[in-house]
Amino acid sequence: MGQIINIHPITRIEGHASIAIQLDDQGEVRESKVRILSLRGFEKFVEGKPAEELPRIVNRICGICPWQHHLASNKAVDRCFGVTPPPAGRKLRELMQAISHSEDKILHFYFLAAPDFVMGPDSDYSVRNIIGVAKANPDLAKRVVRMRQMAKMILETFTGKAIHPHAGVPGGFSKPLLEEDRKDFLAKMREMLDFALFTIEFAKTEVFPKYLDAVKTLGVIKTGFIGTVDGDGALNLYDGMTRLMKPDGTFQDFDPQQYDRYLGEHVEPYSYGKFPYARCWGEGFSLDLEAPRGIYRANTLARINVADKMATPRAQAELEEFREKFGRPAQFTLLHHWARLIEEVYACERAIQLLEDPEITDSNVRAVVEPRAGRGVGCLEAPRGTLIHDYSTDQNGMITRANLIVGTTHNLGPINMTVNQAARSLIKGGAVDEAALNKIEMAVRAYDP
Amino acid sequence: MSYEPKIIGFTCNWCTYAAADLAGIWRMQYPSNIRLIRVMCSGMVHPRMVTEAFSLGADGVMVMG
Amino acid sequence: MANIRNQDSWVHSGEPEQATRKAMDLVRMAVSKVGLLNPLPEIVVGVQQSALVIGGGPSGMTTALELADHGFPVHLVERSNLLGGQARFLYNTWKGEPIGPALQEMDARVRSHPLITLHMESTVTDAEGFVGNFKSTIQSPRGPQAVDHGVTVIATGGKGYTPTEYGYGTADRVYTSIEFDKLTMMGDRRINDAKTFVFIQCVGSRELGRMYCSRVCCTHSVQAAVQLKEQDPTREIFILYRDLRTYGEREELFKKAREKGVVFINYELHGKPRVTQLDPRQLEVVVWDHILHEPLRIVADAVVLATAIVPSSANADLARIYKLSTDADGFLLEAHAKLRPVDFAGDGLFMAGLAHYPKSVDEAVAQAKAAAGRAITVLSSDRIGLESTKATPVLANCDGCALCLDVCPYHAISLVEEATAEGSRSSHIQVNVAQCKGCGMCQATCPKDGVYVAGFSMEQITAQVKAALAL
Amino acid sequence: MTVKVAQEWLNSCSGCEIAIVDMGERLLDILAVADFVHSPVLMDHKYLGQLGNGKHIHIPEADVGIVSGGVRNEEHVEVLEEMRRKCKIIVAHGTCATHGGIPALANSYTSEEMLQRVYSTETTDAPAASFDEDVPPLLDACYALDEKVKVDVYLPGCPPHPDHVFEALTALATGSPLNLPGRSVCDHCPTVREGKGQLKTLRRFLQSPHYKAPDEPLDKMRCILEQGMLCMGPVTRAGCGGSKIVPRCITARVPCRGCYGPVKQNGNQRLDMLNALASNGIDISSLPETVSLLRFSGAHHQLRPPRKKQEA
Repeated sequence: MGQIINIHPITRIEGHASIAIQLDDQGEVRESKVRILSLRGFEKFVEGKPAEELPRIVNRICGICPWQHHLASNKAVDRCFGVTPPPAGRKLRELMQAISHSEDKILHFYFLAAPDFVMGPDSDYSVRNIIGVAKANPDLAKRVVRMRQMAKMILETFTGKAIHPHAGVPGGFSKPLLEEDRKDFLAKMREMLDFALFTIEFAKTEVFPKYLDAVKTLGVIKTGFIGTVDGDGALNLYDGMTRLMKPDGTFQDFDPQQYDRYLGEHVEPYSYGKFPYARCWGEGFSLDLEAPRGIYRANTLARINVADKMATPRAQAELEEFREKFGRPAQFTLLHHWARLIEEVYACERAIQLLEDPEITDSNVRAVVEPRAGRGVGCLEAPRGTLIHDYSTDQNGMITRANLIVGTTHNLGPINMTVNQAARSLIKGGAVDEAALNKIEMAVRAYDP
Repeated sequence: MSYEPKIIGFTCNWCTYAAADLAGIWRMQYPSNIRLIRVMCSGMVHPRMVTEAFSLGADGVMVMG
Repeated sequence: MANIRNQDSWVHSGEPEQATRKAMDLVRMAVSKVGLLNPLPEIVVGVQQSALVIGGGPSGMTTALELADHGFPVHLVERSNLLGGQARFLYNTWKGEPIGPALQEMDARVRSHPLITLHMESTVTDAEGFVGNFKSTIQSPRGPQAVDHGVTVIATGGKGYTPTEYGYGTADRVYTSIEFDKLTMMGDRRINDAKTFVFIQCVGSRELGRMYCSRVCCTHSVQAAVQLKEQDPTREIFILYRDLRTYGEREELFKKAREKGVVFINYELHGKPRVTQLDPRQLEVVVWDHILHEPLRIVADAVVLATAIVPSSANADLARIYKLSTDADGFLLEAHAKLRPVDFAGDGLFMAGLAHYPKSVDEAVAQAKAAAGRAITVLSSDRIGLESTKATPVLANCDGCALCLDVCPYHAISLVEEATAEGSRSSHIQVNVAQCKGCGMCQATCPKDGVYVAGFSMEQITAQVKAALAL
Repeated sequence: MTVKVAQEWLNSCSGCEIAIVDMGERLLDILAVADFVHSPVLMDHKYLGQLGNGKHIHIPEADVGIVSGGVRNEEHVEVLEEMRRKCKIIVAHGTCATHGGIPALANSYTSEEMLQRVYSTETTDAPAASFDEDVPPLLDACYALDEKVKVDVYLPGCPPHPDHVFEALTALATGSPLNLPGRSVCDHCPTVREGKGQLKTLRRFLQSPHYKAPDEPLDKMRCILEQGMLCMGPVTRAGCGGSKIVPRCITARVPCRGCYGPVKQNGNQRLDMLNALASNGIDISSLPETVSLLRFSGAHHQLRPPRKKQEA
């Protein structure tokens, strides 16, 4: 039996995973596995808890996208209890969602992914990180930190807490937005939009061109896609129909309340993480590189692919440029970064739209909630993909059952395929070097898992 | 082997503790495996005192007042 | 203290070895605590040597006179424009002593006593302070007045329940006991000429909403029955009762009534008597006779209802003002039924009379004297030493969460607010040592060791527990 | 002078790491004095060597080891013990590390019950009988760090406030003493407290607390607990508001749920809260359930599966 290469842990990602690459006697890649090493069991331990408390428990699933878990959970509880938040409550939730998206994408692009591009994948591991980036480009680093902090501080000053929030409540939002805050936030989000436009220009001129070859070769696989679109087929991060696209670009839309008729989760003995797949395609589950079955991707590239258009003008212009270059659906894994920056523009524009809406300062932000028996699915787009919270409650409004499909998990299958493809193309005849291994991780980082 | 439980009793200064004294005056006999601790009122016994007694090895805790 | 005599050698004399082991434990426990003790300061407060008595019935007047006769100035507050309270409607005591003349004498003495300041048509609307140092606001028709006093005696009395049952208020010749007394005193023909009387006991007492016994009504009805029989032995008198409570020497009255042929018929709640008007002069009372096992029909010339005694409406207000405890029925609650029967839980506060629970005039007067005696123990010195075992805030831990505030039975804890160095506010508790009794309810409530009772801290008690379980 | 820092995360959500990033521009100051030698979220040092051919988990020596997350599987134990060996000071970073955190809610169940549910949801295909030997086996419960190794500095919070993270890192880097708030959340809470009064029951958080106008300042609003809704402030360690002081949940007019863990490291939030409520005459059966009073501090055996009844 040949050598096993362990990339452990996968670094500069949000989570706990490792890669095991098994070489055969000739030093060729026989197989590769991406293991998810931790299991916390939220689906079990939320049972018996009061549903209205869930948004404040399940947000701890992820410290990077707590707002998305928080809001999806609120949407699910609203459904269980049969309540519709008043317009201002709904808009404040979406505003929080848009701002947290805008902050997250900066974090990912500059802090986690950029070291590979700015320092280069062949640089030494000790400098290939944000610290290295900060030293190499101190002015940009300062600006990045300041802009991200500004978005984060909107969330924090308004709701008290940016990480693991509590301001979304069943029935709406916990407090109204005051006019003076609205003006302040609007000015800041306009500044944020300028920075988003700067970032995508910077990436398109300084970063992506250098790596176009890598984009076309590293971790390239062919899969379907999932995302959320509104009635016009435009991308929507907060609400809408779920669109499931096949690798050939054909798609079907469904109500996320019925997600369990379309999606399934496959289990492999080498990972605690489950592998969602398109059960409704009726072809089963396979990670075979040549003939994958049931495999689709979520996250930025997926959303950009499934959307017919973008609902805001700057983002729409960026989408048109992107689509002209790469077509629809675009399959190159590293394009996630590009798609991410288009979404960044959209998130800023959407936040500005919401802040310009006079109704958002209405003081009626929460509807009366009565616990009751029910079932509800809360679905929205987390940075890493379509997020599904599905709860059932008893007459007292206590959770009897929960099923969660988290954004990142949609991509566990595709990540395995990507790693497999990257490993096969980078490791030949047993020759392994650090740069090759990092390139494999770079492909993983595109998914921002 | 006979099992002899260790019992901690919290006794109110105004009633139970006085009653325990009275029991002595009357020469009443009771098992010797209880240790009484005088408190100003049974209402001052914080649940933590009880849980701590158990974690330190008490087999029973009586709060009397 | 290691209590080896009463709590060890005497109670385990049959098992000396175990007793010795226990003695060793007791000593170790005591030593472990002593090591953690700190000296406690002596607490002394001054005493304003005057009293406030609320209520101008026999109880209030008795207390006021006792205190004034001992040389202490008294403020006596009466809500109405008359002294004497409910006793004004009473005829004589169960021993037959006339009440009216005694009441008149008290009235005159109170009005003329140089040390008694009378506040008629007045109520107490506000109060603050603690034993030895109360300040109360008396609202009179002339306006509010603040008075300082060292003790407070509550003697707000009670009143008769106004029945709705047994035809009262609709049928003729159905009277309450008090009305019956009045008519008897005036020699009304409706009583004088009547031949058949029915007394119904426990009207409004001992049933849902008012579960207590009013204590005086059995004696009163039996006494009235005896008098009616003595005036005219041919009269037929029925007493319909649930349990007859002519307690103590009053039992003699019951015996006498039996001898004179008064008929006692027991009824239960599920078969209460029914009263129907036959004509303007006659009533029909039907009661289930549990000996005959059939309903008994009585045609009566008068029906007398022994109604409940209910507490004064003033009790609730005063309980709020002086932070007193009341029972579920609204009567005042003593600190301990046997050990401190006229004291409230808070120091310097005493009670007497019907405000406490239903009782006869002689008992009320006796209790009033007891209250005065207790009050004098406070007033007799110009300063009072307080027990040093007090709740002590730990300012490093207390952050004013206010969980202990309403837990304190003595209302000794309040919140104080201070500006912090950073300019924000910070609050913590403050304990009034004169009011605090060291019971430690606050200590048992506090989730963060923000307060402890001197000599009984968590640390000290835990040390004892540890020592007890060490071997 | 620079301080060598190693950072690890175990059974965590990465919120604590984001809290470090949320120091904002101060992060750049920290990076100037802290020399990170290991940090999976920030840099690419690998346990088994950069070529992935080592056999044992290796972490470089450091002055300070910052560990977030609880201990849930055997690999967490291995990593934590290696951190303890290589770091002079171990900082338990965040409530998962100090008290188990939200994932320790699972301690009410056995690991088998948990696995059974997770792999039997309506969307899950029937799984294989067991996991590979390379997947680290779960422990029987989720543990706090100090149940497995000695901890030198406790920095609770879900997540800890960036101000305190900054303070702690600065203190550790400069060797100055670390002063974190030691009282409860109420210490920093501006709402008006008057005592619990006649409160007999608690309502669930199904409606917002009462306040007069949208712009009414918090120091005019009555304490949320005194308004009749459970607030864990009195039994929760202060500090969530950082140097701006106002507790974070209260900023949104939402009651505290206890994310900083007990006031004293060995406290019991459920016991203390229920006791304080009961002392005030509040019917604790009006709470829909009480397990979640320990939702941040279920480690240290505070939460455990109900004992199985003996088979008859």
